[in-house]
Parts: sequence; structure tokens; C-alpha cells
Amino acid sequence: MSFRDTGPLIALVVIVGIFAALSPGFRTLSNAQNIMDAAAVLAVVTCGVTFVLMMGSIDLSTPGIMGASAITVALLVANNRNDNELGLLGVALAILVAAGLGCLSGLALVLLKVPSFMTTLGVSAVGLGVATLLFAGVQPNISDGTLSGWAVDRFLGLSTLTWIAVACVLVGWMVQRYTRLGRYAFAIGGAEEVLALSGVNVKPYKVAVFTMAGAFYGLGGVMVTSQLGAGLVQAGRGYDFSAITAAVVGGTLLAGGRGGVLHSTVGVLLVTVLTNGLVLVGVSPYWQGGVQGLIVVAAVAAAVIPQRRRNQVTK
Amino acid sequence: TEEAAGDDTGDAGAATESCDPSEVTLVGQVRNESNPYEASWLDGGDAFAEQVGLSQERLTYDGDSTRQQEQISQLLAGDTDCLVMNVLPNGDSDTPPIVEGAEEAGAFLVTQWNKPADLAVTDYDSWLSHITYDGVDSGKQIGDALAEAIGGSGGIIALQGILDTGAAKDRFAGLEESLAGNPDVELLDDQTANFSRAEALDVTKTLLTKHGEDVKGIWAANDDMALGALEALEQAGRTDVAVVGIDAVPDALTAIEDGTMTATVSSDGPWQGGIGLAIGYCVATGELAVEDIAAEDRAWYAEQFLIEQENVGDFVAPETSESDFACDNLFSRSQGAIS
Amino acid sequence: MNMQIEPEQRATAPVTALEVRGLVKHYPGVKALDGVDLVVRQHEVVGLAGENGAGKSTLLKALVGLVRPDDGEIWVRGEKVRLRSVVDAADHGIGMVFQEQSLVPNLTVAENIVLGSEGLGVRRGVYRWDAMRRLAQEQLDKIGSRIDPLARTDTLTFADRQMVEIAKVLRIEERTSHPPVIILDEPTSVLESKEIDALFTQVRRLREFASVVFVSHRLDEVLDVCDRVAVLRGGQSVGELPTADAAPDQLHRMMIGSTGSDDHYHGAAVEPPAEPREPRLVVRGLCGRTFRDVDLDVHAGEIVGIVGVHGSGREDVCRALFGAEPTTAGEVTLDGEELDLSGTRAACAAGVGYVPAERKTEGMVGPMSVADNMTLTKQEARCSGPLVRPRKQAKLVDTWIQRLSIRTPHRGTPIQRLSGGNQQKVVLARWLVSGDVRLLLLDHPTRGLDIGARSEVYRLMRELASSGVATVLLADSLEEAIGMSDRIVVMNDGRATTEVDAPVGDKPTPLDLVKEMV
Amino acid sequence: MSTPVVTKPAPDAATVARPTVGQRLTAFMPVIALVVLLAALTVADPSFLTQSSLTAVVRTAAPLVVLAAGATLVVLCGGIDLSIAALCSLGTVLFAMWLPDLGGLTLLAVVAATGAIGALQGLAHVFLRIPSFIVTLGGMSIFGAVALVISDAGPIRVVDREATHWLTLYLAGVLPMAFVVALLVVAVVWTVQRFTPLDSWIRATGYSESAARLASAPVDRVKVAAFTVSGACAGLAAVMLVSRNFSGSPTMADNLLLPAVAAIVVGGTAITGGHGSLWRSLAGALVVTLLRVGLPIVGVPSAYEQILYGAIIVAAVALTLDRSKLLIIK
Ligand SMILES: Nc1ncnc2c1ncn2[C@@H]1O[C@H](COP(=O)(O)OP(=O)(O)OP(=O)(O)O)[C@@H](O)[C@H]1O
Ligand SMILES: Nc1ncnc2c1ncn2[C@@H]1O[C@H](COP(=O)(O)OP(=O)(O)OP(=O)(O)O)[C@@H](O)[C@H]1O
Ligand SMILES: [Mg+2]
Ligand SMILES: [Mg+2]
Repeated sequence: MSFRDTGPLIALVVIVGIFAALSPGFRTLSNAQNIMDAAAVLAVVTCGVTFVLMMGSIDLSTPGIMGASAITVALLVANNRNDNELGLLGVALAILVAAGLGCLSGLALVLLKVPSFMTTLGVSAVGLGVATLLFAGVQPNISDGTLSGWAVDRFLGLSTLTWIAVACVLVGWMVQRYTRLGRYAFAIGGAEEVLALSGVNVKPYKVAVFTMAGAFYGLGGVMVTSQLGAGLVQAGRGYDFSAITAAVVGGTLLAGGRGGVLHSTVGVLLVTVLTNGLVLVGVSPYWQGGVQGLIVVAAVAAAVIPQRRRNQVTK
Repeated sequence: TEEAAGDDTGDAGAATESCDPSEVTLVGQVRNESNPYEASWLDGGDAFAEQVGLSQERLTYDGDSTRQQEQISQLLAGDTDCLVMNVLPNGDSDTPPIVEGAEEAGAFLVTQWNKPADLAVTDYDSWLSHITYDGVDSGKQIGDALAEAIGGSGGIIALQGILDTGAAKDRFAGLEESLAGNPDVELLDDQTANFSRAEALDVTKTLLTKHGEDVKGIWAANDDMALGALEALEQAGRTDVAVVGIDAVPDALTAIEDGTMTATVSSDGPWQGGIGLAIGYCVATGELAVEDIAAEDRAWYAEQFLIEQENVGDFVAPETSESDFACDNLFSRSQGAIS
Repeated sequence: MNMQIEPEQRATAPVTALEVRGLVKHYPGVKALDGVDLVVRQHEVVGLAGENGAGKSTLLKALVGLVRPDDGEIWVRGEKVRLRSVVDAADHGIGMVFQEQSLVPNLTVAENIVLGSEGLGVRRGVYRWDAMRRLAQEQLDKIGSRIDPLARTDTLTFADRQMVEIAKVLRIEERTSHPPVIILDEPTSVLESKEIDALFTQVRRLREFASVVFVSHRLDEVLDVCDRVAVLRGGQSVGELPTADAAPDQLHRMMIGSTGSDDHYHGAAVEPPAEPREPRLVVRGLCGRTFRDVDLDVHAGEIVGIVGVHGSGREDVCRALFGAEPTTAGEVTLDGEELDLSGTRAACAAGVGYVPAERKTEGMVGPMSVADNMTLTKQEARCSGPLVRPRKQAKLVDTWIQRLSIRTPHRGTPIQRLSGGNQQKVVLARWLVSGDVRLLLLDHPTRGLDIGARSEVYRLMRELASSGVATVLLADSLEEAIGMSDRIVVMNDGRATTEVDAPVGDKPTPLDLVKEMV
Repeated sequence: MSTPVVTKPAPDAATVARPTVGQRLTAFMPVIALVVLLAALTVADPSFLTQSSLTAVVRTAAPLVVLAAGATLVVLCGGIDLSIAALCSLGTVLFAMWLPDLGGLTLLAVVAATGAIGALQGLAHVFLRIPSFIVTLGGMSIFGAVALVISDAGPIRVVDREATHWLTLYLAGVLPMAFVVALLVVAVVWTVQRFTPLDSWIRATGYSESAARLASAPVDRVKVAAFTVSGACAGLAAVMLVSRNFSGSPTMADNLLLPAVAAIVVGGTAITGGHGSLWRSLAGALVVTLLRVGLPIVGVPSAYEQILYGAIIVAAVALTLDRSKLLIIK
């Protein structure tokens, strides 16, 4: 394992150490649970974004896709707006809608040859539009027991949502390690042109990766709905940049071909611990964003120090 | 270079040559339709428009100040002779350019919620009125309700709104007033959750871990954050914490009915959406002259109510009646001029 | 499996494996192929020779479906085919090892070998690493390679990667029941002599069960390993030559269409550098990541070759002298003044020039024009004051295009459309346009160049040396190093171990050097 | 140095490869996209195509043009600047705070300050070797926090409007001064880039940084310069916003980030660097502005507006991107 791989982990340990020393509240078991719970949605979303980043593409469609899936699921399970009561089928359908939107970004990328930066930005707007349409001015509140229970029920001290996130990370890791889709995503980031020379048609795989990412965002949207007890159009606000930040902080390269789900998960924990710790240590709310930005930059800088003097390209 | 000549500026005295009712254009502008309160505001506008046989142009700017300015300036570049705008400025600082633009173009403007304190409506002819709710008062009212709910003593935490908005500041100032009057209530922590339900959930969870059992109450600067805090409490398995908010969104009213939430303060979206257009419409059609609007009705606090469990039934379905928007009844909900 | 073909069977009338008739391919402004004919028989190694830009790569790409020809026919075993993609070609038993290495660096060797046709290695989209490793091992065994199939490809040496490519291309055997056609486009240009020997052993082994098309600019190699050489010139077939009794000169004449000069290395004698003078470049105790305590003197007008095997660190010494690689200790002076090694700008300002070996990624900026690439370093040569003068640039660039006979439709053509050799000439020209270079560091400057272009580069180097430029040369082959250098430094494991004088008339033999290198 | 003697004949008279009609057309695609969009909006609402309406559009677009123009340089170098919007917000606060003391010099001071901050980010990117995405993402939150703190989390009114009055004037009665300034910025930067070696250096850096470095192009300096110009442009855009809003606020321009990047990409500049130009971003910014203000004004309901916006920007890029310069689209 190179320093590039362990660097973020070390940074995580250091930051946890610092906060633990500074704040007694941070050291408690309940706070650990709290951090895991808070990291759950981001972890799922970051799983999706990691595969896209691994290909060297970028994905900004998170807010739109999450918003669309949040509203969809809220309208399909038992809620105050209509008589639907599809339960887990509703969850599946919402994820399907999200995957469809993700597929749209992928299709626009490979068919229209528009960079993913733009297709995903466009799909985000489309997703928000669809969500607003479905929202129709009245907040759908969920009364579905299973879904609301996800945020509350605990198993071994962790909420169901956290276990879902753990499962997602595991699935993500397996996909990355053991499936053609995952390995090709990795290879596309390494040398896309070589795949073509080897007779691999990369287009379906690109579309599939965006679709899978969409499904992860969709699940993220469902999880937010479960947490908030209501379907919000803004369910995914801010998750675009925070997921990319988490992935990059964890050592997944924006240029592709490096890193992976486990790296990104470390990044997610790092970012979540920071948010949590800064509140507990009592940093002024005015400064929190700034301090967080500074630490993220510092963490990445520290991770690249070992290779800094090589004649290597940074974009 | 010379001054803009591009606009076919109706001069400021447009009110004198009144518009035919059918020629009036009604525009309502809010942040987005994905927020129940603001969606209901636009619906109120639609209801009024229907009442006078017109339709309302619904504009949303997604909480983006620049986009709001862009839309307004585009709007004012069109035909402005009989244009009536009922606008929710994104922040205090967004009001002056909107006002100046409307004044220059001669469009009738009513603003709500946000206005810099030193900007006087009476200095303008096209800016007919500014309506808001007294944030300090509402912040204090729910602060007091919270203090009462926790029995007059104990720790509370506060969730602030978007830090650079007047509403957030006023409401928090109201909380501070309330705290001064309830010396045994201690403010354990204040954090911003940006008026957002999701952020409030995370912040509240963190603060609950930090302060644990010391937290007896949560003061939130709006209902969305209060609802987020409620979710956090539910997830933490806490039922002993009182929560208050502001805005009277439907979910909060349900929560108050259920007893999970303590209090909120009403702001009547449908009425706000209608009244702004009504004032403009009455002036545009000549039924009301700007000069005849009393100075205290140019910038005023609208009536608001503290909603608790005992009176929540009266507010569950806010309704507007035609009489609310009659030209001689426009200012009936005034609680006095903004000081 | 075709391995079992009996020798007797081979001796009978050879079967045509592949035939090309009148192939034509136009690119904007260039006729890359202009009616090319080629026949490849089974169990035959056919060489393909031609100058840079003659159309060799284009022809080969057409054979694997990467280039759609405008006209002409391709016949495989008596059947006319249309090749639309690499897969198509593989289905017809044609596979290619590309001029630029084409492996995915962040995948394992095994994955690279099976990439695109995983077969049993993947079942329903799920990897079975064991099966995959076994598949890859089988391929590697075929060529007798001992590379670990689960190693990450970017950890391998260049030569090993080449082996992986061959192992990979051999997989097409499984797609057809016929002996495959394996195409190798300049496989030797990046290899050391020992590795080249190993490769040739492979090629001869391949002949047992396949046909091979082999391209190289080293004519002796071509004659050595091939049964027959086909020559291309300006996109046209100009003839064939059985290799049995051919000499490089003969082949070269066919390639350029006239009796060319054949002074590859040392042409006219050059006066030996005046000894008593202070050396222009003095390196003392230079240490870096991959080299230690390197001492080196280079006089003005002298060409010093550095030889060593892969990993000897010579490349990094060069880069360090150009400020592109960090150093930890040591002193370097140029004409008595300390040389600033902090960055490439400083080195360039001090009069140091560097031509990197990796032309595609480090030598040139592909989408930029020939002119812009040529003047990228010495902007002042095309500016007056801070302003660029397009006319001045055009004149300057056109002059150099003429002087170095760079084959390009226009100075405004993106450099990536040029053939490899012509690209290299543009990169070299970059350091010549202003004429103020004092020390030139050349890392494999003739890699991929045809014999004509190469002798031009040699002539150029000579000219530069006699005008007083000090040159450090990392040569493409030991012969080149010996022929071109006045003095040779042998590097071994990061240290400069031996120094051998190589004056005209008293050259060391390759064997002398090899002894020192290992 | 003597001229090397070359015995070989010069190659046959070089044939000039003239750009084909298709290639010429791709160069004008951003403008075509703009015209098509304008036509479509006019069809949807004929009253949209009036002189006053177009004047309003270009006035509105001015800050976006300036922001996008600066960031285009960074994108051309192969990086990205996510901090422009936050820096612009900070710029509005600085302007409002400094105006009472500095008067007419405030504009220069703000542009210098944001330029310096941009340079700082460039230096961090170059010397710490942190990807520009991360440096500027960090910068985005840091500048946001600084703006919040120094402004005491609120808008600062600008009472003295004289200082920015000139920006609100109109040239020949129709061309807003702010837009003229934006055009000037594009023209000046483009000219400087075009007629100096900068163009070569920037494109070489964007296409292949390592090749540029080994050709001893001043890669680091070019990058830092690009970030500096990007920062300065953010400052200038801030002044334009203040002139329009009569106040500075710590979040004023935050929402302009994605529109600005969209403007760059819609113009056809490759997000991976190397290929593109400032005037493309100018056209891109106008397209984005038309979409932002045009769709709601011609009466598209808000939900459909977002869907249309998404579809149209993707379609616009599909039209404007010159794929012959890009081997792989990521
Ligand atoms: N994609 C392309 N676009 C335009 N012209 C091209 C392209 N590829 C090759 N050419 C041109 O076609 C001609 C033949 O090129 P090719 O690469 O086949 O030469 P080559 O014989 O392989 O040369 P080398 O020995 O240098 O590799 C050259 O003039 C080259 O500039
Ligand atoms: N970026 C790198 N990271 C780690 N090790 C490297 C790197 N580049 C080179 N090396 C190692 O450093 C050693 C020296 O490599 P170098 O390329 O300088 O050898 P060389 O003698 O120039 O080889 P060649 O004969 O190909 O020119 C090799 O063992 C190589 O694997
Ligand atoms: Mg070739
Ligand atoms: Mg080497």
C-alpha cells in the first residue's frame, strides 16, 4: 500500500485524535453513532460518484436525481398526498427513476459526445424540474412505517440507514473488484483508447456506470426522505460537491484510473468527522465552512507531499 | 454616453392615466415552487387574479439573488405601463435595485419580507407598499412559548436561518429579548441550519450529542428547521424536548395538533400572494391613488398569530376571501407601520 | 491448436494468409496509401520497410480495422473481407501490437491479456480471478515469459510490457481455426539489444504457427528476422526483396528511390576536441532518486554517449541536468558557471536543451501545429519584443521544415498528423531555431526514425558539435552510441562506472561495452 | 552555428490544408446556437425580440461574461476555478466596505485584491501540487467564510453611487456600459493572448502539461497568471454587480458558479483544457443568460423551465463542441 492509499486514512486518524482531545462530547459512543448516521447518505452517494470519477468523468447530477427520487418515493409509499402504499416496491421504483435519469447522462455523453460535466449538469436541472412537477406545491409526508423506521430503528447501535450505507459500500467494492463493469470503469480511467484498440466497445459500460451511479443517488434520495419524513425537492442540495470532495479527499483521482469505493469511504468519514467535530469544538458558524475548506485543502496537500517533487502533472 | 433611453418609460405619474383592468399584467415572484409556503403564495396570487378576471405570471428564481435581478430587469424591459409586481426579494440587499428598476420603468411594485431598514417606501412613487411580519416579535413570541413549555428554566438550543438575511437576524434578536425576560432559560448553543430541514436534522443530532440531557427545548427560526429538529429528536428517541418554529407550514400545524411541536407563528402565504397584487391592481386601475395611501400603510407589519395546540384548528386551512382584497379593505391586517 | 502443424506440411506450397490489393487512404492534404499491394503467406515473417510517413502504420491499421480504406481490397485466405473493427479483424485472425504501447496501466497483466475477450475469465459479468489468471498464464507460457499475471501493468519494465502485448495478441488464435497473422509495428524501437534478441526468438517461434508482419527502421534487424521485405514509398508499394542475400544498402535504396548515402554514423572525421580547454559541462557527485555520485565532463564540441541497461538511471541524469528531476546533492557547472537545476526554465535560459524519449506525451503537444511546436521553446525567435510576428514565425518554420525535410502538408498542420519520424524532427528543430544552445541532452533522439531521417539527425548532431555545442547522447542502440560518441560513459545501477574513449578510428566494440554494463 | 547541410531534396511543395466548410462552421457554432435560441424565444413570445429587451439581456449578461472569460483561461490551462463566484461575492463586500475610504480607487483596489487572491490559489495549486478543483473548492468555502465574517453576515449598502454610476450608463443609448466593459475585457485578454507567446503556452499547458514543461514553457507562471486574471475578473464582475444592486453581500454571486462554468462549456471550450477561446465563452454566457431570463419571461412554467434548461444546454454543447480537437470525451 502506497502513501497515496494510506494518507487519507492517517489524516482521518489524526483529525479524530485532535477532536477527541479537544472535545469531551466528541469522545462519546453516541457521537460515534451520530457520525456514522450522518455519514450514511453521503457514503451511498459517494459510492455512485466514485465509479464516475474512476472513469475520469464527473457527475454533477446528484441534486436533481436525489430530488426526483425523494419526491417519487414519498408519493409512492404511504403518504399524505395520495393513496399509494407500495412500500418497498415504491422504493425500488424511485431508484429505477433515478437510474433512468443517470442513464440519460450516460446516453447524452456517448451519443451526443457532450462532456459529462455538461450532461450531468443538464440532467440535474431536468431532475429538479421533474421533482418540482411531482411536488405540485404540497409537501408529501410519508407515513410508511418501514421507511420512517430506517432512520430510527437501530441494530448493534447503528441505524438501518447506516447499515444500508455499509451494504452499499460493500456492494460497491465488490462491483469494483469483481465485475466487468467495475474493472472496465477503472480501465476507462486508465486508458480509454486502449480499450477501443482491444476491441472493447466502451459506450455501454459508460452508460451503465452512469446508470448505476444514478441508482446510488436514488437510494440516497430515498434515505434522505426516510430521515426527514418528507419528500423534498432539495433533498440532494449540496451533495454534488460534497460527494466529489469526499471522493477526492479519500484519494480517488479526478483524472480517473485511481482510487475506489474504499478510498472514497475514508473520505466520507473524514468530511463527516470534520463537520461534526467543528460544531462540537464550538467553532463559530460563520467560520465553519472556511475552516472545513482549509482542512480539506491541507489534507489533500499532505497526501500529495510524498510525490510532490516528481515532474508530475496536476490539473 | 447618455442615460438609458431604451425603456419606454411610463413616467412616475402613471397612476393618473389609469389602466383598463383587462390590460393589467400581474406578476408574482418567489424563490421556488418547491416550497409549500411559497407555492401557496403563488396560488393566492392566482386566486386573486382569477377574481379580477386576469391571470398571474408566476416567476421563481430558485433562491438566487442574481437570477431574481436578471428576471426583474428583463421584465422591466418589456411593456411596463400596467405592470403589477408582487415580489419576495431574496434578501434585504436585493430590494433597492428592484425598487429603482420599477421606479424607472413605472411599474407598480409591492415587496414583502425583506427591505433594508433605511430605505423609505415613501421616497418612491411606483413602490406602493412593503409588507412584512415583525420578526423580532415572532422570535420573541415563540421564545416565550418555548420558555413556558419547558417550565421557565432549562437549556435550549437555537437553529438560525441563513445568516445574512434580515428575517434570521430579527428572529434571533427576538429570541434574545425573550431570553432576557426568562433569566432561567439558558441558550446552550446556536448554529445555523440555513432554513433547511436536512441541515437542521444533522445540526440538531450533533448538538443533542454535545449537550445531551441538558437540552430541554429547541428554538428554530423557521418551521422547516423545526421539523428537521423533530426528526432528529425522534431518531434520538427523545420525547422530552419542546420545539418551536415560525411560518405555520402545514406540517408544523399537524405536528402542533399532534402535540409533538409546541408553537409556531402564522404567516399567511395565500393572503400575501394576493394582497401584493391587489394593492398594485387597485392603484393601476385608478381605484386607489398612491398619494391616498397613508404613510403608515406604505411599510407595515401584517397581523400574525402565535399558534399553539389550543388554537391550531383555526389555522389548518388558511383561506382568503374576496373581501380581503377589496380596494377599500387592503390594509385591514396592518399591525402598524414598520418602525 | 496450430502448434502441431507438421514441418512437412509447411514445406509444401505456402498458402496465402493475407492479401492486400490496391489499398488507398486519403487524409486531408496527404495520400497516406496510394494503391498498396501486399501478400503475406502462412508461416512467413514479412518485413515492411519504408521511410517515415511512407504509410506503414496506416496500412497495418487498415489490416486490423482501425482505418477504413477509401479504396482497395483485403483478402484473408482467399476470401474478400471488410474489416470494420479490431474485433472484426481478430475474428479473421489478424491481431496487432501497436507502435505506441497499448496496455491499460492500472489493470493487472492478466486483465490486459484477456481484455476484450475474457472468455471463461468472466461469467455473467462477474470476474473469476482464478480462471483469468490461468488464461493469462497460458498465454504467457506460450511465449515463455515469467511475468506475474497479477502484477499491475504499470509496475513492469518496458520490455515486459512488450511481452504482455505479444501474449495478448496471441489470444486471437482462439477465435479462428486458421494460423493467425500477427502484426508488429516497430516493436524494437524501445527495446535494449538483449530484449531485442529475446523478441526475435519469439518472432521465430511465432512463425511456427502464425504469419508475422514486422516493421522496423533498423534495416539489419529486418533483414535478420524476416523472410521477405516489402517496401513502401510515398504510400505506394515499390517492390519486394528476399532477405536471404540482401544488404541494408540495397533495401535503403529501394526505400528512398535513389542511391542514398549510407554513412549512418561517423561520416567525415571531426577534429578531436582541444583537450586543454576546460570542459563545458562539469558534473560532480550528482545524486538523485535513481542515481548516485555521478561525475561527468563534456567539452564543447564533444558528443558523450551514456550507455546502460534499463534502470541504470541514465535517463534521470539527463532529466536532472535539465532541471526536470530533483537532485539531492552534487555540483554542476556550465562554462564555469553554476547551473541552476531548479527547473526547466532555468536550464533552458542557461543554454541547455533536452529532447525527451517519450515523444508522444513529453516531446510534443499533439493538437498544436508544427509551427507552434517548433517555436514553443524559443518564443523569442518568432517575436519582436513581447509580440508574436506570424510572418517571422512562418519564415523561420518554413526554413527549418526545408532544412530538415520535414514531411508535413503545411506548417499549420497539427503535429499529431505527422509520421513519427517527422514529429521527431520538429521536436529537434525546437532547440535549433535560435541557435543559442550550449548543451544538448538527447534521449533516444532517433527512436522510430527511418534510416534517412536518422542519418540527417546524425549529420545535424555533427554540425552542432562542430559549431561548439556539447552533446550528451542516450543512444538508441550500442552501435549508434559507439558510432556517434567521442567518449562513452557506462552507467550501471545509478552510478557512472566506466568511461571509454571512442575516437574516430579507434572505436570500442559493442562487446567491450556490454561487459561493463552488466 | 553553421547551417546543417541536407542532401535530401525538400519535400514536394507543401499543399495547404484549407479548413473545410464543416470546420469553418464549427468555429461559428456558438454564435449559431445563440441565434437559434433567440429565434426560438421570439417564436414563443414575439414581444421578446425588442431592442429594450435585448439591451436588458446584454446588461444582465455582463458580470457573467466577465466571470466566464477569466475562468476560461484557467480551463484552457487544463484546470478549473470553482472559486470565482465566492470570490466575486467577497469582491462585492470589499467594494462596499472600501468605497467610503478609497472613493474612485476602490475599483482598482478590489480588482487588485481579488487578483492577488486568485494568484494565491494559483501558487497553492502549482507549488503544493494540489488539483485545481480542490484548491478552488477550498477557496470557495474560505472566501465565503471571510466574506461572511467581515461583512458581519449582512449586506452592506453602497450610498455613494457615483463611483459605479458610469457602469449603469448606456453607450449610444442602447449598449450598456457594463457590457461594453465586458466586451473590452474579452477583447483585451484575447488580444494579449493572441499576439504574444501566451497563446502557445496556454494551449500547450492545457493539451499536455509535461510536454510544455519539458519544452521549458513557463507552465507554472502561466497557470498562476491564469488564476490571477480569473481572480481579477471576479473582482471586476463584483463591481458590476454592486453597480446593479447598490450593495455588497457575502453571498451575492454564489449562484453564478455553475452558470459561469456552463457558459464556458456551452461556448465549446473543452473542459479538459487546450482547446477553446474567450469569445466562445462570451457567446456561451449570452446563451446561458438567455436561458436563465428568457424562459421564464416568455412564460415557461418553472418546473418545465428547469427541464428545458437542462435539455437546451446539453444540446447547445452538442452543437458547439469541436470534437475534431478532442480524442476522448470524458
Ligand atoms: N490521422 C491522420 N490524419 C492525417 N494524416 C495522417 C493520419 N495518420 C497518418 N497520417 C499521414 O499519413 C502518412 C502515413 O503515415 P504513417 O503513420 O502510416 O507512416 P509510417 O510509415 O508508419 O511512418 P513512421 O515510420 O514514422 O511510423 C503520413 O504522411 C502521415 O502524416
Ligand atoms: N516515476 C518513477 N517512479 C518510480 N521509479 C521510477 C520512475 N521512473 C523511473 N523509475 C525507476 O528508476 C530507474 C531508472 O530509470 P531510467 O528510466 O532512468 O533508466 P534508463 O537507464 O534511462 O533506461 P533506458 O535504457 O530506458 O533509457 C528504473 O529502475 C525505473 O524503473
Ligand atoms: Mg508508423
Ligand atoms: Mg529510459
